Amino acid sequence: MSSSRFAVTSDRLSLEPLIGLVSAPGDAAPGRPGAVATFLGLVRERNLGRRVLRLEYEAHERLAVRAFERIDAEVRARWPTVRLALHHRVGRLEIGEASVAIAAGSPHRAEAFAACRYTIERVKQIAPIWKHEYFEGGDVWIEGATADPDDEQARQEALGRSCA
Amino acid sequence: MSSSRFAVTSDRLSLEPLIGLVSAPGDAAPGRPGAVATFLGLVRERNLGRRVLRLEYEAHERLAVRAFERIDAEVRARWPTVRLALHHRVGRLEIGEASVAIAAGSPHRAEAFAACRYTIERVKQIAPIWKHEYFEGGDVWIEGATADPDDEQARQEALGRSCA
Amino acid sequence: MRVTIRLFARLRELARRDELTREVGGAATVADVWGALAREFPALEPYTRSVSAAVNDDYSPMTRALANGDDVAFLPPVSGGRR
Amino acid sequence: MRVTIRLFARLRELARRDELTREVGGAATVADVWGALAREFPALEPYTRSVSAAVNDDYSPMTRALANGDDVAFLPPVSGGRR
Repeated sequence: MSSSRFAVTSDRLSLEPLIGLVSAPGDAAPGRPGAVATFLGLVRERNLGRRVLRLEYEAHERLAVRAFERIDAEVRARWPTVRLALHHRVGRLEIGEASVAIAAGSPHRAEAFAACRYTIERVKQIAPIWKHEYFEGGDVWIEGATADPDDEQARQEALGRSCA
Repeated sequence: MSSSRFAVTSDRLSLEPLIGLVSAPGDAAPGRPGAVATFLGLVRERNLGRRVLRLEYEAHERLAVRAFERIDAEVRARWPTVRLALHHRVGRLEIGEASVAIAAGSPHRAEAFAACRYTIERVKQIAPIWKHEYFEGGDVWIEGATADPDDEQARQEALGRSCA
Repeated sequence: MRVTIRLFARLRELARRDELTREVGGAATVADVWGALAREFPALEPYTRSVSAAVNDDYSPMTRALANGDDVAFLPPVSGGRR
Repeated sequence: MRVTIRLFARLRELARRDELTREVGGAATVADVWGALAREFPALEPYTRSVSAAVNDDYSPMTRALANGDDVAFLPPVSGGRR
């Protein structure tokens, strides 16, 4: 488990260290948080009617960490009191395992929730990470939209979903 | 740490068991969740300009657990796929410790986030739990609004904040 | 008939007890019990407008008629932080 | 000049390699490198409209002019789940 706030790792993810990273005293954020919102994305056993056997995640790791740092900068610009941590797993994942873990700490809960939701939306939009689904009867790369961190419409969509 | 989904406890809170409780396979919810949103409320060292030394939480414990179960029923009525767990701590809490821990699991993230936010809003509104703040120079019971689970306006306010 | 009265948080501190038993009239409501309590402990009086009640571990309106042996809890406002 | 090309996920599978080095013209852009790559590996051609690029571990527009030794990564669409 990485001790960085932003990481891509083949280790199993755990929220506890992320919560520690966003609630440590004495860092740049104004005091300790009163609220921590977190998100875990888990491998589901069914997708689009298929029975999933496992997933394999592949990343452009250095670019992914930079994308996470970019998202962090977007979050701080919008919610200056929020401190964020985000780990994404790569490699082979079994059903029920976590692919992504996010923690957002803030003095008050409104900002923590909004920043956490915004972050997962942006990760889906711009993190260079791909999911290879192995299901009963075949396998497929899950591809959605072109990754473009400068797409302002996508960013506004993420902001809208964060209920900010 | 209680193994129930809804509990009032003087033990330190931890998210991991709650996450386990909302992502276990084979229960009533339709399959394993793909998303778990959580919330932790932490004791802040400052409140209203005062330096807080510690908090003491007191609860009507059986009524509190019933209030949690009522919130769970409200959540299931609105978001049938969500599975919820909620533990609240009582007794003496030091700065940085968690007073409340919530986990909401769901096939998709929108419902998990909304249910988690709704739950903390409702806890603040109707859980019979009181906070006694010991600060530098004195102490005070923190009292807000009258607890009334049938207050529909309050419920709509919680729903509005959950961005449902 | 007799009811058990339980007090929490600041109400408990103001009355200096967390539980008491009182004899009440046969048609007594929760509000009646509160009224008698506030006369016995005048420090509780300011909570008349904001107190909630639970009977036998369920929230209850103040108008509820009580039965012998009921457990009546009086609850001060909850913290209900608005943010 | 020479650039290193890195391919990910399905692009990597279609070209059957994750890294290659190619000689390109002095004024070559990212788009030029992709065009030459799609001619060399026709299976990549359908990605011309949806591919993203990164140069030296930063996202880059396709119009960017490359320098000798640049590391050019081509990225298929990300999963970007809408829910």
